[in-house]
Amino acid sequence: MELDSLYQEVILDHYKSPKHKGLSEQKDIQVHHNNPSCGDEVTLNLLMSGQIVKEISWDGIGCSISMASASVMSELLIGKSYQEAIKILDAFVELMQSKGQSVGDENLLEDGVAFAGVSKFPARIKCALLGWMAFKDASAQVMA
Amino acid sequence: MELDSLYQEVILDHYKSPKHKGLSEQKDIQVHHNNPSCGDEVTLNLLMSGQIVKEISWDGIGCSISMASASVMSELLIGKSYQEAIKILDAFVELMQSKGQSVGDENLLEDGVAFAGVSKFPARIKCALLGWMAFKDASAQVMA
Amino acid sequence: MSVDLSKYKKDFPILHRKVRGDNPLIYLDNGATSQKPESVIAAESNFYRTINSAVHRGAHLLAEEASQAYESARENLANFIGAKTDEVIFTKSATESLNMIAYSLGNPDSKFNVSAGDEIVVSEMEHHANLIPWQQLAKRSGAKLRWFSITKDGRIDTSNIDTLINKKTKVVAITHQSNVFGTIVPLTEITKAAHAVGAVVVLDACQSAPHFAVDVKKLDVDFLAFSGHKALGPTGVGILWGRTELLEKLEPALFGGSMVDSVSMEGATWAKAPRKFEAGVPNMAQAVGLSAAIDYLNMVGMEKIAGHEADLTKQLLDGISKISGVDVIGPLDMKDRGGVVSFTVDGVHPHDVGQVLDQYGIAVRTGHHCAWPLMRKLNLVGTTRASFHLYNDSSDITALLAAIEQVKIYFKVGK
Amino acid sequence: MSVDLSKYKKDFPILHRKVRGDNPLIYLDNGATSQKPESVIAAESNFYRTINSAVHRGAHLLAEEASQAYESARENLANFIGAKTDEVIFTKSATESLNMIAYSLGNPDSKFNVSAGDEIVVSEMEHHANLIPWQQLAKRSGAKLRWFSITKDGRIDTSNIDTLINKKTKVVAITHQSNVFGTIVPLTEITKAAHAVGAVVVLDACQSAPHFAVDVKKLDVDFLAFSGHKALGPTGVGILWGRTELLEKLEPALFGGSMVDSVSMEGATWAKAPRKFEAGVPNMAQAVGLSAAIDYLNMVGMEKIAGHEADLTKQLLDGISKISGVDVIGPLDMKDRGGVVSFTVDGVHPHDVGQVLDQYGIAVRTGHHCAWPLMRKLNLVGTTRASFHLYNDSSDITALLAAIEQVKIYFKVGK
Ligand SMILES: Cc1ncc(COP(=O)(O)O)c(C=O)c1O
Ligand SMILES: Cc1ncc(COP(=O)(O)O)c(C=O)c1O
Repeated sequence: MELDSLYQEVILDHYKSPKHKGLSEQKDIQVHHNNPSCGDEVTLNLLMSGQIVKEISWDGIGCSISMASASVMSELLIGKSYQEAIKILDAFVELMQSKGQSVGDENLLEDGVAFAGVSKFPARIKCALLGWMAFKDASAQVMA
Repeated sequence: MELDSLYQEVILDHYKSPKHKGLSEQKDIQVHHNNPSCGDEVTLNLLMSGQIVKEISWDGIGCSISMASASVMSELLIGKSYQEAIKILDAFVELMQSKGQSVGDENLLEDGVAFAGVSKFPARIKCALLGWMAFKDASAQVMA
Repeated sequence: MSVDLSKYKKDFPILHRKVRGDNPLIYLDNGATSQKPESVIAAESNFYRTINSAVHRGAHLLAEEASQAYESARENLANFIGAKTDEVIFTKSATESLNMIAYSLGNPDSKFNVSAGDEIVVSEMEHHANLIPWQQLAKRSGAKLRWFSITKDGRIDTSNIDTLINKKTKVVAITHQSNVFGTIVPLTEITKAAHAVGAVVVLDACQSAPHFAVDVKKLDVDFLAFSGHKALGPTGVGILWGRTELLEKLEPALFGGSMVDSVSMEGATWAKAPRKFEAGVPNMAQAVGLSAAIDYLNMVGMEKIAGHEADLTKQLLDGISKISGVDVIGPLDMKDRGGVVSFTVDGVHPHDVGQVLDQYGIAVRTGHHCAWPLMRKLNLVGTTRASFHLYNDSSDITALLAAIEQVKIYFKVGK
Repeated sequence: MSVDLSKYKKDFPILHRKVRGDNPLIYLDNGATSQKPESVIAAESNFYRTINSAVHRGAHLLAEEASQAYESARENLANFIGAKTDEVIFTKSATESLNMIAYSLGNPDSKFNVSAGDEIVVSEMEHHANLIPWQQLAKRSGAKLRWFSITKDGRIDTSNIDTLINKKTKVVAITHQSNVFGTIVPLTEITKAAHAVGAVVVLDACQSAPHFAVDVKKLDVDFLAFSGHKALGPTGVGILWGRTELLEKLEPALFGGSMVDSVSMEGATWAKAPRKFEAGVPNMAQAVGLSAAIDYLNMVGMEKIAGHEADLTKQLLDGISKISGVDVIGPLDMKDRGGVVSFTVDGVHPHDVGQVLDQYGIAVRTGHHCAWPLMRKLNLVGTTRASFHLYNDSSDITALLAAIEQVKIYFKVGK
């Protein structure tokens, strides 16, 4: 069923047990992003240590896709350099825009490739990007 | 040609040589009516003597139908009692709404029956009624 | 007492579509927009094919015919809501209708103008379209916005109506039927209170006029708005109705051609209603299409449509009550309730519920339904909403209930 | 250098109609509204037949497809005028576009807001739609309305531009091409003067965008408006274009669903453009129809259309110059001039001229053309106006000229 390509087991797992959810005290910056058409919200705390993403913590309400994606994003980007993080982020965005034509680079995206199927559902792409865009915004502000 | 039923000779005559055109000094009231969709305008002076329409004079700019109709109206109504004038006016309005189905009561409307053809041209009915509506407004105000 | 409208379904071409594989389309998103019968599509096309031209402007046959068609549409709409012809204004949507009336009521040159010290009353369950224009009017004018609270089962709490609607109240703007709960508001109580203090009542009839008979005189409201696209009509056309006496006293909100009495470089005066409120070349083909939609609704019969939707609503409410972990948001009984059912599935986000239903060919709406303050109040992230029109049938409800069970299985609810 | 577009006429169903007896329709009222090719009519119908649903709202396949079609239409329109996609806002008409921008520029919360002491500049030859909204903004805000005069041959008199556009000027709102004279304004001079003092330029492109290539970047304007129905598109849809940087700084004018970032009972914040400016369920089928119209225009080629209309205009100007008692109102030469020709017949009111032409199947516009102040200035009660589009041809002009001769005979002009 087409649905299974959207709701990969990995996604449902992250949804049920999200990583780095719950806002940590330590942060350089806090950003709040939402998706007004469906009401999903993410608040993200980012702590950088020089060029390194030291800590990401987040909280939010939203669908399985948006919550799982925020979970995968934080797991993936913590510990990476700013440059690496943005490279991964760009790869994820590209995957989302692939209209089902790409499977994603597993070396780069790890669990993130589970979201490949989302790209076939235009209405859900925004969900998958919510947490990522929050990170992009937060890190750009800290690095500015 | 259908056009000839609209532009009766009588109408073109009144258009070329309108009656009671030019505002007289004597008046109980002056009203100004216009037709914003085509820009036609009529100013009408009315003088009543008790129940009798003593004098109608008017000025205006507009198409052959609106000018000829004001001319015919003034000629018809001067000298009539208010009641008779309204009866004639009602008959004229009815003729205009007849969609080409009525020829009009010549005893009552005299030259006014020449406008019977106008009722087949919805866009022109307002033209034919412009002067009449000015009279209706003016006389109602004087008689009130 | 069940109503059979099955013979009409064939008139709606889109309902023959297959989606997501080989599933027949089950369209239950009528609260957002309705589908169009062939006669409506043809009315719009035929306008373009035969008489298209600018109404009220040309001295030629097409303009005569287009004007005639457009003005007949107005008359038809007026009859549909029990109004006078010249009280019906064609807008682009209910949203525009509501914004227009808010601008007009706030214009200092309107005889009836809202200003500092005045109060505007809405409810907590308004659609954004009947909330934000009033927030903005309050902001512009210095008036105060106040609102009816909502009870737990999704009804308007009128317990404080005597203080809420008071001598300062100038406008009460209220929905006729909630687009989230399907509840119909106690309008008589509200109009009485409003008129007693000299306030006008603006009714958002988006969810009522397309589904049951609405008569502006019987309802005793002062302004009314609805969208054509929810009433089987084309997109891009809505209705604003107002009482003659009030329309006369209001300044227009949109300015341009065909709405003037005279114009100079310094200023302009206005034509009479409805012209005054219809600046520019209007949405003629859409008005004519909406008129065809009204013909269609009249042909089926508004009573029958309402009865049919009640049957479907009851079937769905009964069905959901038998599924554990699935809750109806809004009243469970059928009293003062239209064909809109919101529900939640334990632990599954509405967006995910909708996605699974979509996989079975079932189109519903998920989210906050443009009633965000209401969702906050209810502490919900959103709901899944099924809403009906005349072409839905009992088998659609059966399919929906079965698919809800699949949602539970898919997301392992209760496991 | 004559351009032959005759093969396209067959695409316009209405042009096969006979009127007033057995006369083929000769449609020369394109300044009021244009006719629609079959592809546009079909695009609108097909939207309803296959993908109709509320864009940006549903979690189902139809909503996905409708959103995709609607956003592709936006992209197509953006390319048509050389704009960025998110700068294009769908409105109901140019009239709405111009009113919206006037409201937005006058909102005190807009970063760029017009207020007392400021000046707004228009011209004496504006259509009411680009005059009255600015009169009203001046009235609301306390700003002063000023205007360019018109020369005798129907051109803008820019001799006093240095004092007219000055440090107080906040907005210059000007037509691109006069709907009465067909004259094209000296835009570069005006935009330079406006930008030098920090004013924004609002261009009314109603009579230009449908007839020749318009590129917002090359024109260097800040806002632009036109109507779909004059560009072979459906009724009920218009375009408002604005520069990204300016749209960001402006408050919206219409409030409701789908244009918010967040909403509480107390207030709301806005989404980004274009969403911010598109409250409510949009005129989706019309936007898609307009996109098909743009495809059609592109297929024929805007250069060819402009060339063809120039040929027809020249033929008509030459023809009229040979008829005594008939005068062109506006320039007699072809410099900076589009396919609109106004004329008068000595001693015959335009309404009567139009009526006779109609009898021969020729549809023209008569009257003040929603440019009443201009008519007063010219001391005219109105004009008769012939205006072209790609489907007109040389034989239409020949027929018009012959019918003008008949007008003279019928009303005994010069006898
Ligand atoms: C120059 C000009 N501006 C504005 C308008 C208004 O366009 P619409 O009536 O389609 O809103 C028109 C046409 O009527 C026009 O010719
Ligand atoms: C109750 C209610 N009011 C207003 C609206 C706004 O209607 P539209 O978006 O057609 O303008 C809607 C529908 O979206 C609605 O359901």
